[in-house]
Amino acid sequence: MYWSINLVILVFVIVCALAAIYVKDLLATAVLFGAYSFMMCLLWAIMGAVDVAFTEASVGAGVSTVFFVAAVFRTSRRTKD
Amino acid sequence: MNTFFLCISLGLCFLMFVSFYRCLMGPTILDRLIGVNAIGSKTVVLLLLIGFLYERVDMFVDIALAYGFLNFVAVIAASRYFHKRKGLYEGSFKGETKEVS
Amino acid sequence: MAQSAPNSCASVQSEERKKKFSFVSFFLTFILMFLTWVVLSGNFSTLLISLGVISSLLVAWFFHDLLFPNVTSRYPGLFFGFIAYIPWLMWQIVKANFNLMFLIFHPRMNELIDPHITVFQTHLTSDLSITILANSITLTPGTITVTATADGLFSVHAIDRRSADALPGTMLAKVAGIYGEKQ
Amino acid sequence: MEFIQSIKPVLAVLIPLAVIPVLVSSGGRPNVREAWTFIAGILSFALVVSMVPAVLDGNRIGLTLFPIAPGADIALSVDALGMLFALVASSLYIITAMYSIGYMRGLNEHSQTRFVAFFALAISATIGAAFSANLITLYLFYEILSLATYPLVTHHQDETSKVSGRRYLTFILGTSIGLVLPAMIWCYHATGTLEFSAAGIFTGQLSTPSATVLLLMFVFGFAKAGIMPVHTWLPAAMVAPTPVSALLHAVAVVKVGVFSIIRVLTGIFGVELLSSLGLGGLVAFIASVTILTSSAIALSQDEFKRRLAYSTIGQLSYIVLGAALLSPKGMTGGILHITMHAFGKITLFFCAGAIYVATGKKYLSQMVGIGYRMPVTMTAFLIGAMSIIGLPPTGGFISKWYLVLGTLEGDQAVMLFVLLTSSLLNAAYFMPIFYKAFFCTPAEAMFERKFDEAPVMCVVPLVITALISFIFFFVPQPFLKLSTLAVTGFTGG
Amino acid sequence: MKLLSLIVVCLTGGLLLYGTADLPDWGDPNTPASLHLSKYYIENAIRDTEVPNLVTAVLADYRSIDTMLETAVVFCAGLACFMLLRDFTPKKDHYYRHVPSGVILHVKNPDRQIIAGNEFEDMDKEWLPPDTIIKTVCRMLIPFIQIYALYVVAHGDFSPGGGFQGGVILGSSFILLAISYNLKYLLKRVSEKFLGILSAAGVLVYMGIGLAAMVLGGNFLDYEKYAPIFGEHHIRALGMLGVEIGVGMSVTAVMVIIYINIVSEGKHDEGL
Amino acid sequence: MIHYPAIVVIAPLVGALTAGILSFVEERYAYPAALIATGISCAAAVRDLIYVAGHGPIAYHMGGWAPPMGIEYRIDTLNAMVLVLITAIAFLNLAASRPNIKQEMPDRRPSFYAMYLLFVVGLTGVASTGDLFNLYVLIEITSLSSYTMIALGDRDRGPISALNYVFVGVIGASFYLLGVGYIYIKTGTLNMAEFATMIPTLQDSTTILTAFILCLVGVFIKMALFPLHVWLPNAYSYAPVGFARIVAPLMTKVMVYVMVRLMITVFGLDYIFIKLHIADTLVWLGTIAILAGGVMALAQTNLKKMLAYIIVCEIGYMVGGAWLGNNLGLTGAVLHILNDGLMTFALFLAVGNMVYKLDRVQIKDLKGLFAKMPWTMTGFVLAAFSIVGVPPTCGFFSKWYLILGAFKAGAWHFAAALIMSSLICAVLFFKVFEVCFFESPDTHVGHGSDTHGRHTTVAIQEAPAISLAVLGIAGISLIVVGMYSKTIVVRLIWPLLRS
Amino acid sequence: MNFFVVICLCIGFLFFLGGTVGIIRMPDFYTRLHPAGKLDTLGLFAMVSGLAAYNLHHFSLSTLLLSVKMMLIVFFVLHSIPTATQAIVDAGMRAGLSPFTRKKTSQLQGTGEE
Amino acid sequence: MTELFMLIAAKYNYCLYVILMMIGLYAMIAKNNLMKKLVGMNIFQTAIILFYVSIGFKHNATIPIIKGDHGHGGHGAAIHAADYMNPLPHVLMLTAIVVSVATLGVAMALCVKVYQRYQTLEEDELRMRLSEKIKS
Repeated sequence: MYWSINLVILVFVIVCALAAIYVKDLLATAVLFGAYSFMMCLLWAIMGAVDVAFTEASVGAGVSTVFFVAAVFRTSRRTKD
Repeated sequence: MNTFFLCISLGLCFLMFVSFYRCLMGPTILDRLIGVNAIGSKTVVLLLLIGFLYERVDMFVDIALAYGFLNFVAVIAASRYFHKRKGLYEGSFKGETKEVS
Repeated sequence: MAQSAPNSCASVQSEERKKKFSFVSFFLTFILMFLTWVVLSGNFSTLLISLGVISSLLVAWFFHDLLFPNVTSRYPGLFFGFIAYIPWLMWQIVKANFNLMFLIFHPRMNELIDPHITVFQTHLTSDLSITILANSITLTPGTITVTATADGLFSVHAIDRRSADALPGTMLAKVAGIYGEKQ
Repeated sequence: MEFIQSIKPVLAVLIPLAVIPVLVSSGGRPNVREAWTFIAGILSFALVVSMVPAVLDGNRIGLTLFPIAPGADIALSVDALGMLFALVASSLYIITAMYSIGYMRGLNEHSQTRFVAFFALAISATIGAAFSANLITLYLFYEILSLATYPLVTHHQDETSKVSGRRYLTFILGTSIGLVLPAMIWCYHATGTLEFSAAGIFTGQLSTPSATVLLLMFVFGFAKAGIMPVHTWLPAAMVAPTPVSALLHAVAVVKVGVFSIIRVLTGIFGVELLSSLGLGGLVAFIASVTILTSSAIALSQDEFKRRLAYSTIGQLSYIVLGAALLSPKGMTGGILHITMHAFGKITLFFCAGAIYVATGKKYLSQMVGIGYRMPVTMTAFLIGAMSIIGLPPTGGFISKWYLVLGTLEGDQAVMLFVLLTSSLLNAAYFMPIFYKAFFCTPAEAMFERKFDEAPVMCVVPLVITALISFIFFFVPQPFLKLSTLAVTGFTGG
Repeated sequence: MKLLSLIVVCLTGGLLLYGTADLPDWGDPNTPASLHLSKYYIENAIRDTEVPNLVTAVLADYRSIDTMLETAVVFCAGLACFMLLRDFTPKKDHYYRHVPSGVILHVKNPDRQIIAGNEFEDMDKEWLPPDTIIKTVCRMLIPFIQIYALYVVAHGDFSPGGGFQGGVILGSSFILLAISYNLKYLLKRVSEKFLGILSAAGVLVYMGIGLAAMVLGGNFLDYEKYAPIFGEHHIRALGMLGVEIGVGMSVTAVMVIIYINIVSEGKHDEGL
Repeated sequence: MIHYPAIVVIAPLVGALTAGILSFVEERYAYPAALIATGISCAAAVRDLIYVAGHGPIAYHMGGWAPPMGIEYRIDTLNAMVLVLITAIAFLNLAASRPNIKQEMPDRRPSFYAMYLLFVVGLTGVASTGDLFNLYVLIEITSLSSYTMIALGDRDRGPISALNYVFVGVIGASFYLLGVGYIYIKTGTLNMAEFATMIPTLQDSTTILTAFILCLVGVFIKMALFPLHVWLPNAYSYAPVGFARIVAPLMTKVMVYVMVRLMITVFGLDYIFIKLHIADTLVWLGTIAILAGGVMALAQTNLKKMLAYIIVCEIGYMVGGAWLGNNLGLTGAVLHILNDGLMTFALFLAVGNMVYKLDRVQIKDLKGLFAKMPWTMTGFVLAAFSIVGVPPTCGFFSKWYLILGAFKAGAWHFAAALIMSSLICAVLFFKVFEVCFFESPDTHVGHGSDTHGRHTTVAIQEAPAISLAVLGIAGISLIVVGMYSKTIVVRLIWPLLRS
Repeated sequence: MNFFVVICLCIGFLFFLGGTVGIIRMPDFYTRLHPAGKLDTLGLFAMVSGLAAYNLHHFSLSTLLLSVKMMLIVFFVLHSIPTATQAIVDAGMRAGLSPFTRKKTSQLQGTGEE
Repeated sequence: MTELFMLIAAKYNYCLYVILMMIGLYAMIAKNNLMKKLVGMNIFQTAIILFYVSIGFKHNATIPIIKGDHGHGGHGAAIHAADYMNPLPHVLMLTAIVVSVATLGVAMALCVKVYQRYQTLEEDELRMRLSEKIKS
């Protein structure tokens, strides 16, 4: 029943991951990484892991991204790859 | 009804894909940020829909709520970056600076 | 650690300290927090209610000045004014959205839009009213607040000329009306 | 033949060890320090001597200290061979201690405390090796000895001693870790024990080729014995102060090497196995090559101590040769030669040191006419040299006699020839020294002071050792008894 | 390098796929994983612990030591950020802003850093006037976020969430405060010392519950042993609640510590 | 009810938290708190060991839940031994390193103690847990604290090497975690003992094989087996002294313990040696690690780095020994965990003392150290002998068992590598000794052979007494442990292998 | 009841669709923010209220509270999305992005900061 | 071929997690920028979490929170294991997520520290700076 959403989101997750890695700006990486976390959260919600989804929502969306932005803020946005 | 919810969910997934195009291609980071923000608001709904699919929406509401808050935090943080970094001297020192040694 | 903090900081702190602990604000925050708790919790067992009281007290104790920085007697008026403002705003929002939908799905969109930035000065003074106005502008037809300074200077990005011309207009009047401030 | 549990051997090992902290802490007061050295030496000598009667009765004294693996404990056990070696080492320790006082103070050497401390450690390890009950204990003390002597060898801490020290450790440690250790583990792996026993520990686990390889690993692995390709450390180590050369490179270190080889030949392989496999001849051949080559090289050395070093290499191989003859007489001769050579060679080293202290001369070509100036020293030198050559009336004659008898007994004429040739060579490299010292015109500066011996503390020890060498010709009894006892133990007869 | 890493990655992937071949199908309810241990948990947790959220029951009771150590990891991370980045060296330059007029003074002499009076404000080079809209909205949202976070901590037993999630949300509310005002404002409200103590105290609360159980004669973290004090009813649920509160405290403090140290490079002056 | 297994782990945690709080309140008391905590932990570990040697394994049920449901801390002779090693070293090092810590990080000392104790918590936990996932969490505590500490070391290189360590360490831990996942999906349990009972029915499963390989690779990365060792030398040589002294002896050794535990308790020797045919490969890996570590150590000019490569080499000993496939080799490996921990500890203690006085430990900076720091050098020499494998020290005895095992298994290459590495280590340390012994600290010109007797006397500048005392204890224990190795083997190791 | 829910969801979906298309189609950053800020808010509002209504199917205190909780989401989002939009646009302004204009000589009256 | 396809179809979750994990691993090894490596690290860790959560999934089961009618004191109908997702992997992954966040925080602190010292986050540039430092 849920496999269709699951598959779609999984593909989405992989696209997000690739994008986060190949984008040539660290802030963009941080932002895309946030999107990746959203997708992961959804994926886990679909798979019935509510607690994990909750954690991922709070961590990935709330804290990780902010940390990333903070770190980029204190370092640089430049990246060669 | 569940089938309907499923269809709506898949539709939202599709919309997320489309929004993600902006994330992927956005010429500036702020465009990406818009994309992420759009994805975020769809995700909130999607979480609720999944809750209905599982017939346990009371459990999923919490996640959606947290999501709403925290997406906001992330976006604010990312945009604050530009407030500080690019406009370093535009808005920060209003008026003249006096040197006192 | 202590040495690195210069004394001027202490002066700010003393200013803080001068600000008296406002019981009303504390109490209002507590009530609000507790109501929120009840809505969130949906469970009325003794343990959870008492935990809710404790949590609300904690939040109220630490952050009452965030929600209600300076309590005035006009709060009830404000509250009802705001309630009355909402339906109007909703209607504006719906209008705005259909307008926007029309724009978006229009095949020759690029010819219809005419984005530009307008600046106007208001005489709003309180943060809250400025914020409400700014957010309302953002949500209503074709305009987004770019900046709104504390002195009431707004700059707004409008998607077409028509929506730009509508500003500040009735919305400012309504918001100012709620807060009883000059336009 | 009983086994007596006793703590005495342990004490004999521990006393020099235990005195080290005292030595170090009394480093500021040299006299106190030397007193402690003497006390330790005398005590441990007394302990060793106290065990002699029991050993002469054919008993074994010992104690198991630490079990480290099944069948391989750290254990001490005194038998005739070990007793003989321990007697030599502990008695000469006292004498050398006396000598080193004279030598070190005479030359005003630095770091004397370090010197005596490591000296004590070395002697402790030597006694321990002598009393080892099994191969692993022997190996343990062997390694301690190698490391303890390194600071002694490189005592001067200059460029030359650095190079020599490097060579010393390379050979000694390299061979012991690279050859002895695997060989030992091989034995343990094959038999499950490393205990010395008269019949050997192998009961048919070894084929002839592997036994040959194992034997060669041991013989070359105990590089302290100075078998020819691995001998080069010995001349190099002569940079050490003379007391070190004397005690360690005439007595302790090198003798531990040959002692270990004898132990392995008799206690691990067993005489019967060796003779049945015909491996004795192989070792004897290696030894005789070493004897001849080293004697020939000694002839060409001009530095006194280097000549003595090459002489030592040759003499050590006599001992190995004697053991490898596998005949009772030959083995007795070999074991007896440990003692005789020790006393003879230490005299020679003492003489070299005394000359250096008195005149600062190291090279033989500078020593023309020195007999006029140092008659006592040079007389002692003569006795020592005679003992080494094997001339009566010195102790060396007896051991060589037994060796010759051994060759005859084993019907090995080639070895007899080797022995005789090398004795000639010995004479050839010692006698010219004596000749130059007494019968040549002395160099001009020699006559400034007519009679100029080294300090008393230097001269007395060498007189004592020369006398002992002399006496041994007439009273070889305790040592001869011990060595025959040891040999009967090995051959099971 | 790229090629090499590609090879390594492919090898690992191949190994993993090889291992996948033998796995049971996805979502199959009859795998060993579902039949052995989790079967016990699902069928008996409510009887054993009276907590409907199985995840919480397993997390905070059956495998409580895991969670305690996990909290210790969090504490460790906070301490790590503090140790790595915290910079105690005093600043050389000081900037002061005259609040009424907005004039900035730049004081280069480190000795003359004291300027008396209420109207001067210590600030930094990267100072920015707080954005009115963001500030106001955040000001209003933060108490709600906080009560929500506390709700999440308290309701770990019945609904998803628990100490960690609640702690993170609470922490991000503080972070939001720091973002919308500035870092100094946050530190004025919750001092570094308070955060440091809170981060350790959270784990200590957790451990105190465990140790007290030990004192009462049970094993470490055996909540059953509190029955003589708090009564039989819901005793394990109570224990879990206490534990969740500890986790929440620790996580909150650590999230804030990590943020303030990263964003100001340990100088604690001006954040995002 | 015996609570010692829990106390061993909990005492340092309490200490860490107390020190963490005290670092914000009253800095002075952080150090005594830390010392007391490690002391209690050490005492409990010793008590464990005594109990276990007499009565057999202890199973401590955390939270009062029986094993498959709850988490079990299981102490048998093997981990009791490792626990004693860990806690004793932690305690001694804390006592010894106080002056170094004062010197190196004056402003964040209390936090250092807290972090240090967290590291100890991780190690003791790893050594005592009986649950596969719990092990992962504990490994992460250990890693996280070591990342931090390493970054606090050298100002230039510390953070970079720590960051490299983070990446490698995360890969390692994640592989392990993944392996646990594969185990879980096939068996549904996370308890080591219970899994061991299930393994006979799952021998042909590719999943279990993958799980095993993943766990093993994860542990190998963490223990720095040769091709995966790249993070180690920098990390250990740039760490602050007070920490290098504990991480170098313990971290890799505890990981070896984990490997041994996985082998003998979790997957079982039957599965590993009879079903799988990877033992030969791993012995070869061990051999290569030994040789490569030794050769790379030869190339170093920095003393700390040289020691770090020696650790790589020693890891080869243990891995190879454990995979020889016989009791002797395994005995040697287990014994070497203990011995190598001790001797590396002694070495790093000595090096720490040198750093305290000299600040730099390039080998060429050590001139005349025998005269300057005689006691430190004595300890160093003793430890070096142990590494080389000189008899009365304990290094010899574990090498003895390892070579025996190699002989028995017919792994001649491994035996040869062991002997080669002894020689290489001898050369290595000899190089250091020569510099310390021959070259005078002031002049660069070598003395001529005729200047002896006029050596300049160098004033003795020793490290603080407490450091020396600990070094002395470590040195003596090297010999004592060596002398009693049969007792250790027969009483503690063999009962384990026999069961 | 179900009919109302379906209508709500469909309208919400329509708004979301519009927002998404807007994000893709709009020519520049500032104009893209209009659909993102407005349409998403309303879409979310519509959908969540629809779902909240659906939730009241079995009416009880707990479901009522649950629906209120859902509306709480809407309340917060109504605050947060405009603010986020404003923050983003402000950021773009400060970062110096010039807005798209149809006439190149358009009267730019300010750049946000005076 | 069909069989293989069926195999993959039944286990596509497991296959896709491998792909995700490889993306992360590749980024960790091959990327030059430290921050990118961090992202890779996080992707790597989430891939593992994905694997675990996939283990816990059961068709036709609900989330692992006992439904209200079983709720407190649950003496109602018996609870069937097949009706609820497997809670254990979720528990484990909660812990793993926490650990990964902690690691992320520490790694970021390290990145900031490295940047403070060398003003770059690129590995090759860092290496260059280091070798310059050694030379000088």
